[in-house]
Amino acid sequence: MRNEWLYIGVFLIVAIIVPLVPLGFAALVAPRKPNPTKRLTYECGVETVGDAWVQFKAQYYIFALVFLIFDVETVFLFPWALALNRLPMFAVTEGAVFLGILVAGLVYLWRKGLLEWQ
Amino acid sequence: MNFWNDPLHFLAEQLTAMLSRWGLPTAWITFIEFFLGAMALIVFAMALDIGLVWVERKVVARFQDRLGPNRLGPFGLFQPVADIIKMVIKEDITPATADKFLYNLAPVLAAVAVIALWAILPLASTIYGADLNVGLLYVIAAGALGTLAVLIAGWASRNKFALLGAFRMVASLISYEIPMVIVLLVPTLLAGTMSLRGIAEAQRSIWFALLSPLACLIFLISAIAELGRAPFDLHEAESEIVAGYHIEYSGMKFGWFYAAELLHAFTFGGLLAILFFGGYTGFFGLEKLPAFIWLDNPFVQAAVFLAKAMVGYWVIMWVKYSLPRVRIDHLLAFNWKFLTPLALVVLVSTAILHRALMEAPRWQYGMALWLANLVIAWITIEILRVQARRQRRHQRAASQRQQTAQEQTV
Amino acid sequence: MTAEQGLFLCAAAFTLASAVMVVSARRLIHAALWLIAVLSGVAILYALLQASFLVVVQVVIYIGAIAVLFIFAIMLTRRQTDHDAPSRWTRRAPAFLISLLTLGALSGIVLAFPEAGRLPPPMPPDLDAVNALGAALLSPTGAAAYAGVLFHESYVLPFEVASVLLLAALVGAIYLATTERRRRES
Amino acid sequence: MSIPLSWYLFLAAALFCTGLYGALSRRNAIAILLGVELMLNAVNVNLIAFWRYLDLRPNDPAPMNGQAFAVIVFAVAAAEVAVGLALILSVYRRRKTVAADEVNLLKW
Repeated sequence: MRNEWLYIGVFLIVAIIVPLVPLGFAALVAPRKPNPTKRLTYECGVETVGDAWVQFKAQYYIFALVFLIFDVETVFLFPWALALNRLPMFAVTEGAVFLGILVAGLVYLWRKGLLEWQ
Repeated sequence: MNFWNDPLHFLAEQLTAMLSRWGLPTAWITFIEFFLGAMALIVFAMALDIGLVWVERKVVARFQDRLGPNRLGPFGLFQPVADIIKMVIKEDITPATADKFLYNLAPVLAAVAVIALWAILPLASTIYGADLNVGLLYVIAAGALGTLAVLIAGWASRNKFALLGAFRMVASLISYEIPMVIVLLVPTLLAGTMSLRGIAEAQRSIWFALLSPLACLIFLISAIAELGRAPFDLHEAESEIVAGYHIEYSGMKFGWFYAAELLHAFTFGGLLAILFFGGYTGFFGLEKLPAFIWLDNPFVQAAVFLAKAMVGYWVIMWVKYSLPRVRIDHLLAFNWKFLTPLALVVLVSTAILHRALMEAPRWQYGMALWLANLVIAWITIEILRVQARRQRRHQRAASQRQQTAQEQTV
Repeated sequence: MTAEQGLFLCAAAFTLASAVMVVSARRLIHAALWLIAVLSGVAILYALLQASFLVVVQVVIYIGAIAVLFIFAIMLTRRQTDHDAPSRWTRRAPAFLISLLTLGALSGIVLAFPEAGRLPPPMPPDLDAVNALGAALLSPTGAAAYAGVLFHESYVLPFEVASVLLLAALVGAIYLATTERRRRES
Repeated sequence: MSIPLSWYLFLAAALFCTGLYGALSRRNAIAILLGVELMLNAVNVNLIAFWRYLDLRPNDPAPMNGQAFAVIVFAVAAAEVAVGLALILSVYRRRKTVAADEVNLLKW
């Protein structure tokens, strides 16, 4: 198991270096003539109004929240799915109860109309 | 052990023998071998990526009734080379207000998130980087890195379009990750392992796509959403937000986003092949016959795998170039109100049947799983039909009311 | 010094340096991104400890979900949180003192801990950790067998309670995060 | 196989104290939560280190106490972040501030 993670570590280092090679090459050969107009924020030729880091819809946050909770629960199910072969039928029920509680959350969101994009 | 049966280990052994003759310590030998192994895989993936540029351009041209690149070399085969040269010698414009370090980090991170998948992709039973026992979760983890790259790109560009595109992309990425994770539990259950190689090996007798066609379909849909390809490419809706989160990127930095997207699509074609279509296996036991033993050769297996991955990639392209873009409310509603509940039902039914029929004869087990999927699909379609009919009736009633109201005012 | 020790020291230095940046970065979004660096450093430590499942879960849940939620929250409260004004030294000095004292106390405990110098036992060769974890989380009576051995521990109740906790968190957080107008509409 | 347990414990202690400093010294409520995350991670490092060094015994092939604890900590951390950030957003919406010392709704 150790060697596999070591390999993945080496792999990730190489994977970081490989994209840097053409980028570095481009930095060497590509022309570089910046001027203030060129470096403006691109908004199709219209001049930028206000800060670009705008405040966005709170709804995105709600979806991130729901995602977090569901993500944790589904990741928990992986050990369950693996151990199922060795465990009694009762374990399936446990998993189903676990999933049922998850579904209760989904039903709550649905009933509250929070899955609706506004 | 010879080269034709186990090329990687054969080469590794030769190398070990050679290096230890030179008197290098074992730790160094391991490191050099890992480095070379990683390098070989990544170079292969990159070469494939360059080829994919040609495939993508040619296929989209045919879908749109055009010829596509046909000037440079036979069938325009050298077009990607010209593309790369163009990308490299283009001026790289960084907006003055951008957050420099993060701005430069994002394209690299996007590329790494995709290349990282190749570390665990088994090309053949003996050709693979690492046989990780948590392979499926590793796939999801790499996806998390991709999400991060999008978010960083959108934020660091300091552009309203970029930020909006990034948020749309992240919203669809994280939403569709839920049905994907749920559906990944199905091959885990059926194979009893999370290692990609183990899952491919478990399908020597029957493909999981036949045992659980619904899971396969849900995986395909959520994979397309994970890739951010049409019809789920809201983040780069040209008519609304120009080019999405990579609007401020030019030259090779944009090139990496583009290359990463193509390789990502192909890699997901490969994952689809491994998880549901047997991966590098695929002769249903024919390879056990003495006359066909050569079918189990790693090079044949790798060819089979790449062919299957290419078919998966082609399906993803087919969807992309045939369907119009969906609206964001439809995108999210489709995920949370349809795909996620369906995936949960498929998972629970698979878990129950799998556990109950584990000791039953294989054909009963297979039939039961397949029929359960069929029944679920039928019930789903019925529910959808009833729902659609009700919706139509509502709409008709509403429009009639409107009409009578108008007539009264007239 | 062996290669493994070198790896550990690199990972530890990276983690701690990033942690210092998390608590000192002025711009909150940078602090959140440094937190991601800390989280990946901790993932490397898990890999060194050979807890594969925890490595991927760390990346999937912490980096993929929790950190993204943080970034979203920071962007939602942007008007205020672009720059966290440095707090007065009357606040920072006691905080520094308290954490230093805590560090001293914890180090003292570690030094007094008789097993502190222990080296890791060899991993059981055929241990399928995720499978065993599943059995530990789900075996109802503590008698489910993994590799034919009785389990002493059973975490069924925490496992199910965790899902109730997450449901409660979901409902509570959604209630807090939505406005009253929105709630009344639905 | 050459790292003593104490290395991990010292690292976790340092990480914990860094988080503690962040949680105590920051004014911004979100930054305080970032500090709390550091502390939770330090706890998890400890749990996994104890699992690796003390839980695994030759005669008992699959003890998973440490990992099971860590997994539950993950769930708790997720719940804590979800509710914590939602609270901050709720306060922000009413008071237009996320500075912890300016929030005094519970004064009376």
